[in-house]
Amino acid sequence: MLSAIGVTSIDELFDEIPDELRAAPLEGIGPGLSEMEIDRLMQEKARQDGQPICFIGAGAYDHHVPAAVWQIATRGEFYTAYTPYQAEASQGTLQLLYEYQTMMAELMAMEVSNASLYDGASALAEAVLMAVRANRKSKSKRILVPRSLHPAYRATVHTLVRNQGIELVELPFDAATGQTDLAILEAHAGEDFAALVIPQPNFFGVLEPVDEMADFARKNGLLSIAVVNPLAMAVLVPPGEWGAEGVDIACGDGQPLGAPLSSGGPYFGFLCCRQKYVRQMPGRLIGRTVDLDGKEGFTLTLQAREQHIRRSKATSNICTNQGLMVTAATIHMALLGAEGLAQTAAACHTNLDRLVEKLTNLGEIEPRFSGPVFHETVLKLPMEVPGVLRTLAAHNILGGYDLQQDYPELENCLLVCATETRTGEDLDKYATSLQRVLASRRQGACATMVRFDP
Amino acid sequence: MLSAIGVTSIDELFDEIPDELRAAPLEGIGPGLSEMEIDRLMQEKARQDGQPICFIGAGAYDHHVPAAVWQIATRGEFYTAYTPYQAEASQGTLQLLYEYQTMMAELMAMEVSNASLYDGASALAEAVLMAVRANRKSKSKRILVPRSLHPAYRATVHTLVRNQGIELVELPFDAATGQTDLAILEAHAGEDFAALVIPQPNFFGVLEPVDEMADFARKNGLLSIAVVNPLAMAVLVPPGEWGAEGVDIACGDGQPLGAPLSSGGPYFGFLCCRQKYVRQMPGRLIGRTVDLDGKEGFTLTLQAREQHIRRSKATSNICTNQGLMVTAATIHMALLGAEGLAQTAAACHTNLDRLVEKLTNLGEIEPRFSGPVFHETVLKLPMEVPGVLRTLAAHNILGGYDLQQDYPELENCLLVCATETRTGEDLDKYATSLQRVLASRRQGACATMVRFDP
Amino acid sequence: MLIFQHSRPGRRAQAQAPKEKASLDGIPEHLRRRSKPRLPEVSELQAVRHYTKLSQKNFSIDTQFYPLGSCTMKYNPRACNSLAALPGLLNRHPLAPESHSQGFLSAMHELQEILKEVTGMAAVSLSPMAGAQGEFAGVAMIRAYHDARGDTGRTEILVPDAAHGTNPATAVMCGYQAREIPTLANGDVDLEALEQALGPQTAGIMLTNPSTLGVFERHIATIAKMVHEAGGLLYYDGANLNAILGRVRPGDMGFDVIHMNLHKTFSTPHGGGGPGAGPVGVSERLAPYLPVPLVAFDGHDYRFLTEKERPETIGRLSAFAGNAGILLRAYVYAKMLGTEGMRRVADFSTLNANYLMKRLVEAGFTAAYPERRATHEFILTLKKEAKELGVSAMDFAKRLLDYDLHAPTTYFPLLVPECFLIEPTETEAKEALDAFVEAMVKIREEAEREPETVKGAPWKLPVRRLDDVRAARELDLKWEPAG
Amino acid sequence: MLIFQHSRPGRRAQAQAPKEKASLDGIPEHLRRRSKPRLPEVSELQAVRHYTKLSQKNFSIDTQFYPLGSCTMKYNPRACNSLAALPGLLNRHPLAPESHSQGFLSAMHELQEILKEVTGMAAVSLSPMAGAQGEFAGVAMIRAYHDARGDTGRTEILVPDAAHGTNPATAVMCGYQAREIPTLANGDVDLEALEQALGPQTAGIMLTNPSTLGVFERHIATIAKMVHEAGGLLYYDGANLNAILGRVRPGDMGFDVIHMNLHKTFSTPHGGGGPGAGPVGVSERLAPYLPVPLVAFDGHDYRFLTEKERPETIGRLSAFAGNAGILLRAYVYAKMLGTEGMRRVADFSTLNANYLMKRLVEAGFTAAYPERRATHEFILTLKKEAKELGVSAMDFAKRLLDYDLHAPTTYFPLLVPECFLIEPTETEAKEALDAFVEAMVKIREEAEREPETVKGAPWKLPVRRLDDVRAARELDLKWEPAG
Ligand SMILES: Cc1ncc(COP(=O)(O)O)c(C=O)c1O
Ligand SMILES: Cc1ncc(COP(=O)(O)O)c(C=O)c1O
Repeated sequence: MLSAIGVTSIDELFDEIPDELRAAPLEGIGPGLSEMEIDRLMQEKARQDGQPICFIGAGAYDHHVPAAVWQIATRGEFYTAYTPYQAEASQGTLQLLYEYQTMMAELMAMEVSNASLYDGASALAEAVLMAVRANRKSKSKRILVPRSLHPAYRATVHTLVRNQGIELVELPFDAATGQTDLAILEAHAGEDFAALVIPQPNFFGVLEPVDEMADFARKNGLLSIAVVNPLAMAVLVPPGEWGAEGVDIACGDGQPLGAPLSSGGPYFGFLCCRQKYVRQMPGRLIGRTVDLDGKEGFTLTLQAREQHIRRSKATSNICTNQGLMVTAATIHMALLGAEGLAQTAAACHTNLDRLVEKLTNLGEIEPRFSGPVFHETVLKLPMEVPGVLRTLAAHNILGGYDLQQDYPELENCLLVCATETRTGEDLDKYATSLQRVLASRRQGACATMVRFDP
Repeated sequence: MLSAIGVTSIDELFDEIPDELRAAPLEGIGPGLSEMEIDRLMQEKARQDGQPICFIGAGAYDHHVPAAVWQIATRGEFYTAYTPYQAEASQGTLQLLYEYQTMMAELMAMEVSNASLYDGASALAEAVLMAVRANRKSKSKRILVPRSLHPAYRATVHTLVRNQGIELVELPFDAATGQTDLAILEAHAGEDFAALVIPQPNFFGVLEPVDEMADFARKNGLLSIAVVNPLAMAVLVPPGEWGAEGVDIACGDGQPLGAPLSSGGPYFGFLCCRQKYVRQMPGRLIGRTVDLDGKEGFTLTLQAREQHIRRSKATSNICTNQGLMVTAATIHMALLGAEGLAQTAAACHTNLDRLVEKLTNLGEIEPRFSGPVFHETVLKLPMEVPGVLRTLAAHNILGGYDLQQDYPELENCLLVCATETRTGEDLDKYATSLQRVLASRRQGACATMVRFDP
Repeated sequence: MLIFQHSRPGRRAQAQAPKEKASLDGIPEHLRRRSKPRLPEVSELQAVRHYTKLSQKNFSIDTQFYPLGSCTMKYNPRACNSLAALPGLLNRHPLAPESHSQGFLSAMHELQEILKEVTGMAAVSLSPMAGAQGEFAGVAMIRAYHDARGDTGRTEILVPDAAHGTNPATAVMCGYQAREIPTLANGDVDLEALEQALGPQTAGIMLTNPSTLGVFERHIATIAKMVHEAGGLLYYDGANLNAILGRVRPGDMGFDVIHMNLHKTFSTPHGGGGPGAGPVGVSERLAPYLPVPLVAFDGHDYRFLTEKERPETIGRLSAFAGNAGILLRAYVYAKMLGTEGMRRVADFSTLNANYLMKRLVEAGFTAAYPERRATHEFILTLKKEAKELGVSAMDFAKRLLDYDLHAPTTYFPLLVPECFLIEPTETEAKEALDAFVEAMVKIREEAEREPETVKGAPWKLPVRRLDDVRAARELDLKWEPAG
Repeated sequence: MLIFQHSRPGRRAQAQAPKEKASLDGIPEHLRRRSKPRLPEVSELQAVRHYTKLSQKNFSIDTQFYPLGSCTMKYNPRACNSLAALPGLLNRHPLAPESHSQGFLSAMHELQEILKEVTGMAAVSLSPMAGAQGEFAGVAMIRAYHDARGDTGRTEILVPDAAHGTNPATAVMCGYQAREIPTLANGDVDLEALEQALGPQTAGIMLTNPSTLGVFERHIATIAKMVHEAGGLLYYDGANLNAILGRVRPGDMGFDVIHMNLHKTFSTPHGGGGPGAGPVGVSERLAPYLPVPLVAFDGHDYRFLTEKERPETIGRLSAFAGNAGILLRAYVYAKMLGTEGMRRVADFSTLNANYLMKRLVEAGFTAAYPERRATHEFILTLKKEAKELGVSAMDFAKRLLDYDLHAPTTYFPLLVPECFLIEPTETEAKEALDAFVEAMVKIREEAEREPETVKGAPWKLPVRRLDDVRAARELDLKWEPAG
């Protein structure tokens, strides 16, 4: 090949690189490993992290994923294809994405869905940017955001929108119910905001008064943005039906639909909206059309919204999205159907009920909020949470999420979740261990940082 | 559908079954589990069996299998296809099998390979039956079988051939070298036998004098049947080159070519032979041919040897074989190539050398045989093997195979193996644990049945 | 293009060989390989691409309706594959001690129990590696039984003319002669002929019920009585149990021994030809002869029983314990079915077969046994089409492929002319059955209008009809480099 | 056929829902869903068959040569997938405590170190979820840097006209104006135009080197000097590092911040559009602003650093720690490469591109920068063919599909007319490159002889050329049941 090119060494091919810039060998990396060696290394790392029994939710949920989902999603033709720029050579991915858009719009009861964004938090940021662009009635760049929204979502949105001068205004929650305080919301009536964010359930697992909130937005010229758990929408009223006319934009994280926990990603963000806002949407859209013979086919459409065509005037800079996760989610939804999703959601909910019963039966623990919850809830412990969690971890139980780190006002509050994959045995184990922890901590034993020994 | 059929209930479809034969409900089975439930159950069972460090070989070897092998072999199109009866709709499987036949013939240096039999032991039985049919020079149904051949292979052959009046005559091994005793073999010269079986390596890991044995067979009118480890053939002289003219039939177990240990199966048996015996072969054969347009294609051929055509006159009753395992083996061989297989074989051999050195350095342990070995060897311990193995198992080490159970004459003898997947650390752990076991057992500690606690 | 044609000297998949230095110390020169085998030398990408593309040339259950009679091409649940491949199970050495085997052995023991329950037999051995090996084990046990009683004059195994080829072949492998029993026009065994065939030379009979004619043998009780009275034993070829699970049990029908194809009824994958698993079940009197190993449970621990504990065994059939990984898949499947699911298999496989038969008959095709219920499968005879239109069952079969439907089993059983043995299985939806009927009707129309379209089929597959005669005459069984 | 068209009321995949009784106790009626979403109701077989068959309609690296410039479609080692999916890693909750995270965190930490080494930057954050988000993070850090110094008058980001669309779009998302800088006919940046554009309003410049024109910007040192002197910072779009790994490092070229597309250079799968991972690396002065979380190691334990420990951070970009599973794949890949492998990537990607360019030029095609070395990619301009034969780059692209080859990137960069941006990648064999040349030559012959064959292409794919105009005009973005 070198002689065909007309050079005598590979080095010659790099002769346009100025000498003084040439890199020294990359010593820090070490010799390449064979597949067998890296296999061993990764096995070792996986073993180190153990397989604790997990009662943390907080935005990522341990659901059963049918074996078929990933066996198909990792088929080379899905796994190693690029973004479907050549539509004719990508009908598999394109049709699947069109099916996904249909399913997601159905689940949300919305008119249109895009083909994914990065994750739930960044999808919300895109929704906020979109709302600011789309809201013709408002000149404001201010957004009403409940404090009950996932703190990491609030932080992410802040990072992603502040450079465009957008401001997030916090809506407090009612200390008793855990729901957004409607009285305070109402007090904002008449002020100029671009949008209102409505989480369902909120970070505490509490169900928000979504009808009232959506109606408030509509009446006051704000666009409404729902942020929801998609699995919950199998049993809860979907955003498209909130209030009198539904919300304008719905988004969230698709993780509960087939994505393994995987340390937080890859998941995928979904985004739905009213048809009339479709040209303001970020991300890819797949449309059904026909070929030269009039045969049905699928293609990327409305690309003029996107950076590769519109460049600095695009609706977003997003290019690569989370296609493979959407592939999995689509297969997942097809396998479970509406019925299966609803059953799963109900099973999670029931499991949480059981757990709460077991834990409150210990006598010293109480639900913190009175609002109705779905699938996740806040418990008030009789002592500081971090120490309890550490000791539970030493028993290989991840007991939940310490809320006080984000909400100083929620002293000794623990956010717990029990998905359908937690067994009765798991719940018992949690209750028994917690009982022991409470007892021993009452006796003043002191918790130290435990190193889990797998 | 019922009304289309013209019945009113499913029960009616079973009305030809006499009443008195109708089964009561199958109470013993229990309610069906969801995928999530069976998932938990199997996880639990898998956990129970742990992941010990394994130094057992004895016919099944823990090799690294490239990740690509099974990701491709389990693609639905390979995994869920039937035997390629409709050739035009099975070119994937058929071409792969043709490639497999080529690779296997190359590895064995033989003229023809079939498309697989069940496993190595039953393949040998088929080879014996084939030899009896094919050997026109001999009227005998007696077969010479070295005692150094895998005991389970001898037992399997016995089961499968004895009803046809075939008799296995044992050839003893030399107590010093562990090789088949050539003097005793020579003493059989002139007697009528149908075939001689030649293992390489033999059950002890010892290399047999294959040239002499093959030549003995040829000179005395016996067909020669090689039973080999296919990975070993990447570095050892292959059966097609033994003696002056190579062997007549070569067979063995394909497990080292991509099959996980999996409790003993599925593996696959391979069988190669001289072209002139091809019509006596059991099992499927794939041939290259052309289609109506003269285009290359592949199809099952010489089916007249098989039960579905020839019925009671078939060369064997085999129908379903081990196709999927052959699929994996073919991909495995393509990925490793001759060079990769040879490197793997050498790495195993070197690992064994290191292990033997470490163990003999303990002072009380010696190699039992003086013959050259490949990749597996027999050690003599200063005490009874079963107790030692039990204690090692409690340390999560499977220390080898107790030879005395099959060879009473090999007192305190242990068959050990260390494949390329055992690390230096693994070897050290074995040596250290064994040292402790030896020391404590010298002090008379008594071994009890340990239940491994994962 | 063959993988060998992608090969270039020195090319290789870098990551796929151990990196450590290794040598062949101690191995004498004359035993070392002198020339490298001509295996392909390709990159990992080339191998992956080659075999991925090859796979796409296959029909399979995962891609096509596959109504191959007697082969039971039903859906293979994906979980069976992934759960059998859990590391603790996948990496278990066959000779691992019981301390490290309780998980695996407990699954095997429970599978034995489940198979006893569904077949109504007294004991089960899981070791046969496919149906044919199960048959071998079964007939070998029949022989062992007679031998143990000193009843050595029995030299014949009776086999209906419709039987699967493995049955007579097995009889011969066990040292018996196979004697054919004819079938009546209604699909039942000819009892008179049976009567005449029975005698002191009869070791036993091999039957399958439902038979390979797709009908239930109604006189099975009578047959059992007749054979037993003649001193013979009854062998049940349980390759396809779909139609009877939870409905009728071979043990209750009077059979002494049975094999089951777990790769059919219990939905383990066929893998383009295998592996399978062919456990055998027996009545009390044959139990001592079961092939080893068996799995026993003493209330605490599970363990293998081998030749030592089972001195009368016919012996072992494989080096270890059979196709364990396949048995695990069947176990997972059986557990997912449970009692109700077993019955559903029978109900839906029978429903689908009867529906498809009815629709085909209504569409003008000829059922071989029109008076009979279909079981899990049924037979169409295309002799009318062959005669009137000049297109054979083979032509229909090849043309079906163009319609993206796998062909049914053709020309088996041999006694039915131009036959299609059709088994839709319980996992197919009604629409798949309807699509099949529609394709059959269209092909018949094509045969009337443009017969060459049918006779020249397939047209849309990777190759057109292949020259089998040339394949057998000019044997080309392996690739050789040109020149 | 859409999955919805397989759906029948009440049908379902039995095994795929929890069996236990569950209720929605405590959830008020008015919050409960009233009508079921119209998701498909299909059996597991139907879903598996449908999506398996759909997958077969895709081109992919595993099945085709895919020389899509700038997209780096190289082989994704299969081990990366299976090792990232080991249970301990796959099931790790993102908020698991450090006690249960040392395995994962240690891999992430080492990946940070590896990326520092290959880019020559002082610190790395792994959190951006794709290239564009990495760009966002990078430009946001540039902004944070200026802001922290009170240097708030900088409103412009300079971007070469050949830049990827994400660059100007990113600048705008960060509140900047994007200003274009022209490229010279030789592919280098127009230094005079740059000089004119620079000023106190300049926040920075976004470059990629090798540029998306497939050439190495030779005056990078000068550019760095100019921009720095104007008070601006240099952003390196490291989407494609293939050509420079181990050869030259962005840090050494004077860049202040870089993002890398691990789904390109580090071979994580593209999955039909993602997910990716776009870590950012920075020089010392931008380090305080890196997005969180970061992974720190204190000699004993690994742990996450968040807003608390990193008060000057631009913040977080996702709810958790980015596309962790993709990062694990990249880690596995990097470890398999090692020092030598990194260099091999540069060598072979460059060799393949130069070979392919040379052969195409010899075959009569026109390179856009014929005097220049190709890097990992190069540009062909088909304007001569368009003019003389009337077939566009798009026609060539579509016709290539019929030859079972994926098309190169077309019409990007926009400044080259009728362009093909061709990136063969380092994992393709010479024969694949030769096959591409051969197909291009044949297509040109077809264009001469029978242009309709080329203009009407593709012919052999699941669909022919699609009507994009109609797709945009008659928007059909989701399926609705007929009626
Ligand atoms: C009726 C019948 N009996 C026996 C067999 C043989 O089973 P196997 O192929 O597993 O050896 C089959 C399968 O082909 C069969 O259908
Ligand atoms: C040069 C260049 N920059 C930026 C990007 C954007 O990266 P991503 O698609 O990961 O957001 C790409 C990829 O398409 C690219 O090729």
